[in-house]
This record gives sequence, C-alpha cells and structure tokens, in this order.
Amino acid sequence: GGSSGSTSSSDGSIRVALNNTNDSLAVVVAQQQGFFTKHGIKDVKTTTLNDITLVPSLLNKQYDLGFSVAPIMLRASSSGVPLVAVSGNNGDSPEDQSVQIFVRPDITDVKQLKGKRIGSPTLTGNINISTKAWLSSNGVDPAAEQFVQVPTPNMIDELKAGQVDAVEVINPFISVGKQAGMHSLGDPERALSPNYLGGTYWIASKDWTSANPKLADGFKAALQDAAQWIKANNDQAYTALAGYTKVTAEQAKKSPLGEFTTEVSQDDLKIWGDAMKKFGGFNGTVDYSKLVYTGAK
Amino acid sequence: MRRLLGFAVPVIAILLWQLVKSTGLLPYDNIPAPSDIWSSTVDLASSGELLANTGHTLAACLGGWALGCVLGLLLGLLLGLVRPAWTYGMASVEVLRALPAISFVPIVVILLAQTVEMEIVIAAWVAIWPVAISTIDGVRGVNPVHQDLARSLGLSPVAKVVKFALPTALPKIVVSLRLSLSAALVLAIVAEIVGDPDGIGYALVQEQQSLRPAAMFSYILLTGVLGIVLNFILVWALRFVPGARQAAMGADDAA
Amino acid sequence: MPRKTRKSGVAPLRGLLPLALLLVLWQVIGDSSSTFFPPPAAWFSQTWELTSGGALLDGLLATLETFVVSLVAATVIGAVLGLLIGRVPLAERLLGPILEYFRFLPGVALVPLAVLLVGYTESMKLYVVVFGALWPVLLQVRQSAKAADVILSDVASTLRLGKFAAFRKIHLPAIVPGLLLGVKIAAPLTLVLVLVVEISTQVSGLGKLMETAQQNFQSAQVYGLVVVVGLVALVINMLVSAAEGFLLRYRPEH
Amino acid sequence: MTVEATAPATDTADAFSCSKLFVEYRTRDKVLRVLEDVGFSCAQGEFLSILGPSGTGKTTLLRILAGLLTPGQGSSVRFRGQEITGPPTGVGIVFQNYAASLLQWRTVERNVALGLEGRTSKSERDERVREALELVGLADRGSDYPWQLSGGMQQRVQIARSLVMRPEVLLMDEPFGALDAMTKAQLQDELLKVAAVTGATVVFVTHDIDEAVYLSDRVLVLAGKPATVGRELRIDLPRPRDQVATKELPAYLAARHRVYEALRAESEAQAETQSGSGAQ
Amino acid sequence: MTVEATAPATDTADAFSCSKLFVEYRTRDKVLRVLEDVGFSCAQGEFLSILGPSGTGKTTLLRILAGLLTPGQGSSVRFRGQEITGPPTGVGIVFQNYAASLLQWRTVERNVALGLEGRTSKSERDERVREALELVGLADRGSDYPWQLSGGMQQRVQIARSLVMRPEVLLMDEPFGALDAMTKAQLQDELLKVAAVTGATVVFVTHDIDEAVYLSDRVLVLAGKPATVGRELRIDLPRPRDQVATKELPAYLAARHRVYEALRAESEAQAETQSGSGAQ
Ligand SMILES: Nc1ncnc2c1ncn2[C@@H]1O[C@H](COP(=O)(O)OP(=O)(O)OP(=O)(O)O)[C@@H](O)[C@H]1O
Ligand SMILES: Nc1ncnc2c1ncn2[C@@H]1O[C@H](COP(=O)(O)OP(=O)(O)OP(=O)(O)O)[C@@H](O)[C@H]1O
Ligand SMILES: [Mg+2]
Ligand SMILES: [Mg+2]
Repeated sequence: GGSSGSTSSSDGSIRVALNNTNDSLAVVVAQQQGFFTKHGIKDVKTTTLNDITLVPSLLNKQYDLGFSVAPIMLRASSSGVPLVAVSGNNGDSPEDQSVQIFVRPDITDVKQLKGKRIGSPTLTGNINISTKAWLSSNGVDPAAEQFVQVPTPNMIDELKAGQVDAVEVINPFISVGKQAGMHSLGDPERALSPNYLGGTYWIASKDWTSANPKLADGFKAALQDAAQWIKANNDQAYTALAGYTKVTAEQAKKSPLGEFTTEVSQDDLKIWGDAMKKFGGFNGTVDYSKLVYTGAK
Repeated sequence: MRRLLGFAVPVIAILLWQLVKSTGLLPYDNIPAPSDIWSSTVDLASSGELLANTGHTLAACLGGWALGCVLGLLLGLLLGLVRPAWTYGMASVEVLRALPAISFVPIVVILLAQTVEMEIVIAAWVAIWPVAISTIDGVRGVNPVHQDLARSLGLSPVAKVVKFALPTALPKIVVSLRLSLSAALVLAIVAEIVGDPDGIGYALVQEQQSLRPAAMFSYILLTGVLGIVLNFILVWALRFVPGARQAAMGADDAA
Repeated sequence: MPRKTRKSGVAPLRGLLPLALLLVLWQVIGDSSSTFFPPPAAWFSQTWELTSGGALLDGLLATLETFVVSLVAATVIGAVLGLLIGRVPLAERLLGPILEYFRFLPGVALVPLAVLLVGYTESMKLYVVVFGALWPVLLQVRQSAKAADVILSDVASTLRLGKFAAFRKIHLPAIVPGLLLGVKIAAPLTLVLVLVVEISTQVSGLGKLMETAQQNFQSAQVYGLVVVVGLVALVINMLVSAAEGFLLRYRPEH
Repeated sequence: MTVEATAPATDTADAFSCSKLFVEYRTRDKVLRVLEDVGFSCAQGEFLSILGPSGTGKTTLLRILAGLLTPGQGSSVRFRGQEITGPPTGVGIVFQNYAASLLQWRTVERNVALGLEGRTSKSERDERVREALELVGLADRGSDYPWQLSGGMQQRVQIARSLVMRPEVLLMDEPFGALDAMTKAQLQDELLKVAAVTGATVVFVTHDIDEAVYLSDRVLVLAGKPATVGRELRIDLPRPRDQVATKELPAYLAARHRVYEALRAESEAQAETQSGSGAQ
Repeated sequence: MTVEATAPATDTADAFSCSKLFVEYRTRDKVLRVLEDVGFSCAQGEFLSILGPSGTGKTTLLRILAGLLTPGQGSSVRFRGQEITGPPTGVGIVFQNYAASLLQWRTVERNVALGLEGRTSKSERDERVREALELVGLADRGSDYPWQLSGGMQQRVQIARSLVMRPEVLLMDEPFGALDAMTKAQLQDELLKVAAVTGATVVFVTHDIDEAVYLSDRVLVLAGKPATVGRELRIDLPRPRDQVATKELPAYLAARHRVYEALRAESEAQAETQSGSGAQ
C-alpha cells in the first residue's frame, strides 16, 4: 500500500511514484544498479500509480517525486500548485516512435479523419495535444473531431469494433497493434516542434526541492547514470522493463527503448504551453522559469 | 437438486461465452475466453497475489461498510424519530447523498493520502445513505396500534426505538445493509482504480496495462464471487440478531 | 387534536440550513488561495464562467436526460425482476444467484466492455447506469413482495380475480411502498452513476465538465459543479417524495 | 326439534363433503396436528354453523373448504362432488382478521367493488356496491379509507365485499363478532334473507350460541386436540325466523340448551385429555 | 336492583371524570365529529362498561381515557383529579385490533414480557409471564409466534400482556369478543377475581349485554351521531359473582332487560335523528 502521509524525508530516503510504461525505466534501472546509493540517496521506495492523484500526493508529502507530463504540470502550476520538474525523461531519438495514430482499415489519409471519433488516453494530456497539432498541421480542424477518453489497453479492440475511427496509441501497445495488423498514419509528436519534444518529467513540489536539494540532485545524477547504462546494456534493460511492467520479456523487446535524458528545457515547456492554449482550451499563465529545477546552489 | 438450479444460468452463460470465443465470433483481445480467465485465476491464486489483493479490498470494503452502516443507522434514527432534526436536516441529506463520491477522491487523497483509510472513507460515504433512508422510512412505519401500545406502557424513548421502531424497520434495513455492502465493495474498488495503489481495483488496472486481460477479468469476476460470499455471511449472521431472523430469511435464499 | 396525520412528504428547504452554515464557515475561515480547498465564493465565480458558452446548460441537460431515462428503466426493470423473484419460486431459484452475482460487479470496470459492445453512445451510458441502479428497487420490491400479507392473496383467490387482475389490484399496490423506498435510494445513486460514467468516458454531461475541471486543477469549479449536482439531486428527491406523498395518500401516516 | 345427526353421507347434491380430513402445521421445530379425522357434509342451501373452543381449528377448516389450504395426504374434501384443488367458483369468504383483509389503499367502495371489476358494467357495479353498503349500514362511508373506520365497520365492509358477489356459497369466520347487538341482529336477518332468496349455502363460524341456533339448520361442534367433529346437532326451527318470535319458541330454548351442553361436554372432555396426555 | 344513575360528580376519588368532552377526526376533505358533550365519571375500583352501536365512538373514548388521543379544545378529562396530558402510569390497555397490537417479531412470551423488561428482575419477569399465560390458558404456547396462533389466542396474549403489568386501571376494548363461550366465561371470572384482589378500576367496552351486566357496577350507553352518553345504568348485583348463580337472579334478568331496552331506545333515537338530519 501507499506509505503513510506526511513523514518528511530528511532521513536521506526518497519515495517515487512511477507509472507502468517504458517511461519509468530509468528510475527502475537506477534503483537496481545502485545509482541512487552512489549519489547519496539512502533508500528509494517506488510505487506504481494508476492515475492523476499524483499532484495531491506530492502536496501532502506522501511521495517526494513522481512521473508526470507537461500539460499536468503546467495546469497545476497555473492553478497555484508549486511544482518543479527535477529531471526530464524521454530524449531525442530518430527511430523512437513512441506515439502512433492507428486508424480503421478504410482510412488511409489524415484528411479522411475530418469529423471522426478519435480515442485518446487523456483528453487533456500531452498526447492529445500533439495529435490535435498534428491534425491541424495536416489541414484537419481538431475542433470538428470528437475526442473520447479510452484506456490505452482497450484502444485496439475498440478500433476493431468500429466504436472509434482512430486512436492515439503509446508503447507497448504500438507493437501489439502492429502485430494485430493495425495500420498507422504516423507519429504526431513532431507536429509541435521539428525537434523531438520531451513531454515527460519527474516532478516534485517546490517545498521538497528547497528542503532536500541534495536528494534532488542525487536523483537527477542517478537518472543520468541510468540513461547511459541503458544505452550500453540494451538486453538487460529490457529484462528490467519486463520486470516492473510485468509484460513478458518477449513482448517488451518489441518496443524500442528510446533515449533518456535528464534535461528539462524551459523552451520545450513553453512550446507545450502555447500548444495547450491553442488546442487544449488552456488559458492560465505560467512562469516557465520557475518550473525548472536548477540544482542546489 | 433444486439448489443446483441456480447454477444452470451461469453455467450456460459461461459455455456460450467460451463457444463464441473459441469460434472466433468475438475477436476482441480484451475479452478473453473463460478458459483463459480460469487459468490466469489459478496462476494468480497460486502466486498469492489474489489473496493479498482480495484481503486488502475486503478490509477496505468491510471497514467502510461497517462505518457507513453505523453512521447511517444513527442518522436514520435521528431524522426518522426527531421531527426537528428532519425538518432542519433532511434537505441537506438529500443533497449530500447525491454527491458523486469519485469526484472527491483527489480531495480525500489530500487529507488521507493514498491509503486504505481513504478507501474506507469513500466506501463509508456510499454505504451511509441506503441505510439512513431505509431507517427513516422504516421507523416511521410503526403501526398506529403499536404507537399507542408503546405510549401506554410508558416505555422510554430508547425502549420505543429498540422494541418498536427498529424491529419494524428491520426488514427494510436488512435490505439496505445488503445494498450498502455492494455499494461499498464497488466504491472501494473504484477508489483503488483511481487512487490507492493496492487491492483488486489497482491490480486489475495493472493487469490490463500489462496486456493480461484474462487476469484483469479474473479480478472483475472475482468481485462478484466476493460479493456472494459476503452476502451469504451477512444473511447468515443476521439470523443471530434477534428479530432480524425473519427479515433476513425473507431477503435471502439467493446465497 | 386527533391522531396527527403526519406529513412526511417533501423535505422543507429549511433543511439546507446545516449545509449553508457549513459553507459560510468555510468561506469565513477558509484559505482563499488554497488550490484544493477554495472558499465557496470562488466556486460560484468559477462555475459562472461555464454558463457563458452554454456549456453548463448543455452539460446539465445531457446529464438530466440520461438520468431520467436510466431511472425509469432501472425502476421498471428492478420492479419486474423484484416481483418475479419475490413471487415466483422458480424464478428465484434460476435467477437469484446470478443476480446476486451481478449486483457486486463493479460497473465502472465494465465501462470498457459496454463501450466495446455498444460504442460511445447515450445508450452505453444507459446500460452501465441501469446495471448499477436497479438493485435498490429490485431488492426492496422483492422484500415487499415476500412480506405481503397472505390474507391478501387469499382475498384475491377467493374473489377469483385471475392472475393479472390479482397482480394489478393487489400484489402491485402492496409493493408500492417498497418500490418507492427503492426509488428513493436509487434516484441519487443513478445520478452518481451517470456522473461516474460521464467522468470516465467524457462523452458529455456535467461529469465531463467536472473531469475537465479536475484535470485543469480548477477545484473551485469542481466544487461549484458538485453544488449544481447537489441542487439537481435535491429537486429530484423532492419530486420523488411528492410522488410518494401522492401514491401513498391513503395512509394515515406518511 | 333438535335431533342428533346421522353419519355424514357422501352425495353429489352436497355442497361440501369431507372425510378423513386432517391438517398439520409444520413449523421450524415441531409439527402441530390441528384437525384429525374430520368428516361431515353440508347440503346445498344448508346453513351450517361451526362452534368450538378458541384455537381448535375452525378457521383452519374454513380455509380448507375455501380451497386456500391443502389438507394432509389422504384427506378427501369435495365441493359439489369434485375434489377441491383451489378456490372454487361461486364461493365467497369473510375472514376473521378483518383489518388485514381489506386493501388499505382502496376506499370502502372500491374495496367492495374489487371482485366485480371487469365483470359487470360500471353502472351495474356502482348499483350493486351501493346496495351492499346499504345492507351493512355503511352507505355514507363509501369514500373513506379503511383506517378511518371503527373495527365493526371494517368487518361490515368485508361482509359487503362478499355479498356483492352474490355467492352461491358463503364461508364466514366470526363475521358478526365485532358488532353490537342491534347491528348484529339486523345483519343476521339480512343474511338469512339473502340466503333464502338466493338459496345460498352458508358455513358459519361463531362463538355465539344464540347466533348459531338462530341462524342454522345444523351446528357442528369441533373439539379435541387435535380437533374432530365432536357433536352434530340439527336445529329444526321453522323459517323464516324472527328475532323475537323464534327466540321465544320452546324449541329454540331447548336447542340452545343442547348446544350449550354439547359445547361444555366437549370442552370438558378436551380439558381431561389434555391434562392426561399433555400432548398438544 | 338496577337504578337510573345520577348526574356525573367530579371528585378526586374518581379514577376518571370527563365533562364537555368532544372529539373530531379531521381528514383531507372533511371533519367528522364523533363524540359530543360526553360527561361521566368512574370511581376508583369501579367496573364500568361501555356499550353502543358499531362506529359510535367507544374505541375513541377509550383512547382518550388512556391519554393516547387529545380531545377537542375545552374538553375536560381527568384521571384522579389531574387533567390527562399523556398516558398516565398504572393504566393498562387491551386493544380491539388484536392482530395489529401484537409484535409479530416476538414470541408469545416476549410479547407478554414487553412492559416488564428493564423494570423487574429476569426471574420475577419469567414468573409473572408464566402466571399471566396460565391465566389465559396459553401456558404451552409461550414460544410460538403470533401468526401461529388463532384469532382468539392472539387476543388472549394481549390480555395477558396487560394483566402482567398489574395495572391499577384496565381499559379493555372488546377483549373477549373473539372468544368462545367457555373461554370467555373463564376469563370473565379471572378478570373479576383480579379486579377484586387488586382493587383495580376497569373500563370495559363490549357488545355483549350479558357480559356487561355480569361484570359491571355500571353501564354507559353511548349513542347518537355525534355520540354522547345516552343512558347510565347502575347494576346492583352482589359480588362475588358467579356464572350460574348470578345469572339466575331475578335482578340479573331485570338488569339485562333494562340494558337491552336502553340500547334499543338509543339506537332507535339515533336512527331517527339520522334519517331526519342526514348529518353524519
Ligand atoms: N400458520 C400456522 N402455523 C402454525 N400453527 C398454526 C397456524 N395457523 C393456526 N395454527 C394453530 O392451529 C390451531 C387452530 O387454529 P385456528 O386458527 O384454526 O383456530 P380457530 O378455531 O379458528 O380459533 P379462534 O376461535 O381462536 O379463531 C391453533 O392452535 C393455532 O395455533
Ligand atoms: N383515525 C380516524 N380518522 C377518521 N375517522 C375515524 C378515525 N378513527 C375512527 N374514526 C371514525 O370515528 C367513529 C368512531 O370510531 P370508533 O372506532 O371509536 O368506534 P367504535 O365505537 O369503537 O366502533 P366499533 O364497535 O365498531 O369498534 C367512526 O365513525 C369511525 O369511522
Ligand atoms: Mg379462528
Ligand atoms: Mg371499536
């Protein structure tokens, strides 16, 4: 179960909320390979969370760090929740196509998606924003689409059943879908920026980073080590992935691991913010500079 | 033999399901065949996961249910028997009992973190209302001759409640105890799906994301079994509550 | 002076007093900058924003429509099944266990299944909601049907009323109080379920607005919408109570 | 004159005939045999009263005749020569527990109309309901609900409900028990009149010896634990009967005396067996 | 000898005294005045019977004496000189509707024990319950539920329930109405014995003239619409009374006759006013 609420973690340990996809690999690897210990963190407790209760749990100090995405962070921050991105996560890699738009067999072109029903994992999430930008850049007005929320594992079936016309799929379901003969119209992620746009972060509350800058730095450094290790030990990394996502090793190998980065770019966040304003009905104000953890002074 | 009749319907349903699945009439990966669900259930059971998750959910459900029932009963007695309490409180109750519990999950998480206590609060919240409403309705149904009798025997208010109001309301309360139990179980699971990283609800989402729909179905279907068992225990236990005997028997038979 | 004919009927609006006091207290001692516990005044202003594009009204109407249709369907199905298994032993034997089983299945976890089979339609919302909301009616009706006085059955058979007439004139009216109690419990439950389905699929309705506000960390708007839901529920419950008062008008008490 | 009756004859002209009738009530922890080897018959058009101590099985017997209760295996109960399997047509019943037998959600009028609905035209129904209510003295209470009536009034509603059906056979369980002497006398006479005009058969449970003698052609005394037909007394008083004239006849007084004696003898015998065996 | 009673006197030695008593039942669409200008008193230790046509207001009057119903403004109803505001202590009541008055979820024993619970020790309670059940002839049915009893038996349970409280005042609404002659006679004698031993005051509603005369010191006849005290008859028969000896006294027969005449006169008067005014 979740560890109890408001104990402070000045004892040198950290509690991290993961998610259940490839995104959390670096943290798992860092833990397994002892990188956290190496960077002065005594003990790491990890929990896999299902949903967006992460922000409340950071506020009430149940967790110190957690996996999140740009839109959540920006929205929370504009509502006055003091959050910072301690570390980035996904980095640039040309072969990595971690989001795909699968469509019904009779749809072969983006233009055909006009006015269709599209399944998205979270209507306010980064993937949906990217998809809208992608549609828009292909001349399809996203405002005319009907977006519905579909849990990722159900996307393929719903597409088969014809209940949706297109879905926004992430790994490992991309490989599952390809196996099942689904066809994709491409990756919407680069529609927002010609460069790869990191959208996932390890975030913490500002209170925690100010109280524990050493731990925050250590966390980031450990992830840096993990990123390098993953590059060098691809096979072992897949084993680790299979371990915590509980998919079979065989299944895990079908999705590319991509690159990991600890960089947090203020510019990237701003691109997200602008896209959210344009496509996500977002109208808050955000001080981007305050969102980035800059390390212990 | 007659008892077995009740199994006919589910057995036929399962066979049909297996049939459409193995003939490929149902091409969806997320609806596995009963045989797959069975083997994954066996796996989960032998690994001990099933028991651990069930135990967690059960604790949350029963804790929330018990809390909700006690509060519901007290609230129902207060509103059903004390006129001013009804006049100055009932409308508030009508508002409160319609508030969607799951929209409070993030708020309860702030207060109680992602813990079993959070689940208990959510489950209790939904368990309160059926019991409260049935109690109000029931205690008001005391027949006029009984009201006269209680007064002429000079019974104390407490004795009136214990000897007349509660037994009269009992059949309705028993039904609502059962309703609350199912509501508490469902909400405990929903709270696990949304918030608490533990228990059946959490496990079923994890299994789904790990591409094991059969295991997910194991958990979903297990919930129904859990319900039947809980209900059976409740009905059985009620036979030992004086006066609830008839009410419980009128209500049971399914188990 | 004689035995009071106590009117239970509709709860008076005075009963909102405790809630109102609570809100005033919150407003006075609450922290106005709190993200998750904004004071009530902020609820109003943030929720009012939703009225501009008609979003609030549209959401309200969508939710209400599903609610009304589901409640009617849940009542009818619950009453029919409740009567059937309450009065026909064979039906009880055949259906009792399976219904008891279904009662505990978490409806929300079945949303994906319903979507798969029915799609993102209003009827999908309906199936899921009815599935969860019919139990109070079913169980209360079954209990009343079983508890009905045997003498009444004797009256029906000695007057040789015929199955249908006996049902309509004796067995049906005899379960009306139980049915109404079931509906009283089911009505808010139905509303909750409609919202839950709307929240998890975001198809339409107040639930969708609520989830959007939630995802935007606009807590004040979430609370505001919750208040709207509460008021809707209050009106619904008043209607149900009024219907009860009318249908049970023959009773000295109630 | 009063004459000790003969053994029950089985005859298709009989309205009812029972033989070897027994009944057991089964509860969780015991079996209570209530009636044992009851045999009697009731001719068509006969007015038969049943007397007996409280708890002896009179209501039970009436429910069997009405087809509402199935007697023990091997019992034979016939209505017009046919074995009874359910409530036969043309049989009306007035229950002992008047309060429970009225439909609380219907007005007095609509309680009385219950059995006529869908079988007669609206105007005929209204007319018959009005007549029946007048007969029992409740013409002005038609629009009240049962709970607004006194105990005796509720019982009269029940009587009206069965009379309105113009039954060929009437089974009545202490129908006048809750009524005052005047109302009772008046209803007794109305009942005799109705029975005479329609030729109806009446089986009548009462505790009132005067009433039993005044109304009946024959009186059965049930007694014993389990109960059986202890005595059977024929009441040979001229008809039509009259509250004053009939009750002054020496034959009336003699009949009354015999019934009283029969009842006393039976209860004494019962008290003895009971204290002797302790069985119940 | 039977003597026409004098005007009601108000006296603190009275158990009950009423004057200018009236009652109205208010329903949705009308107001029904049931009692009008009722005045009488009942001395301590007196046995007072109330007779009257069905629906006249006897039950209503009893409920007022029991403090269960508040009469109209301006009425005065006193118990031992005190205005009645709620059920006074020491007053037991037996309701007319026996089926509704028993607690269906309690056994016979526990129904009888109801009023004693928490007031006496367990052993005393058991002892008193056993005695009371023996008194009404139900010693062997203590563990049954009410629905397993016949109508008369249920009524006897109710009687036991009020006797077990050893009340100083007993209000009884047709308590023996559902009983056979033997059981009734036996319970009448038990009641007289209990009243004599304890000096209890009894107000007794009945329809049975013989019963009223046999038991009472005084009989009130309620009649009229709205009803008032029509006649008041003192019954001066020696006590202790005896089912055979007392009923053979010429004074008994004379009293019986007078009560009968009084009732008939009142009902006739009522029938006239009713047809005359059409009021109800
Ligand atoms: N449903 C039942 N279950 C068990 N026992 C019953 C049931 N109904 C009646 N009895 C028992 O059967 C016996 C006869 O009951 P019944 O009602 O026929 O008596 P009765 O002659 O009508 O008496 P009364 O004159 O008091 O109405 C009683 O001992 C009663 O307790
Ligand atoms: N709750 C009530 N509401 C309206 N009217 C009532 C109510 N209770 C009694 N009445 C009416 O008051 C009158 C007197 O009723 P009550 O029960 O006192 O009569 P009663 O003398 O006891 O008659 P019975 O001998 O038939 O029991 C009747 O006309 C009855 O219809
Ligand atoms: Mg009987
Ligand atoms: Mg009365």
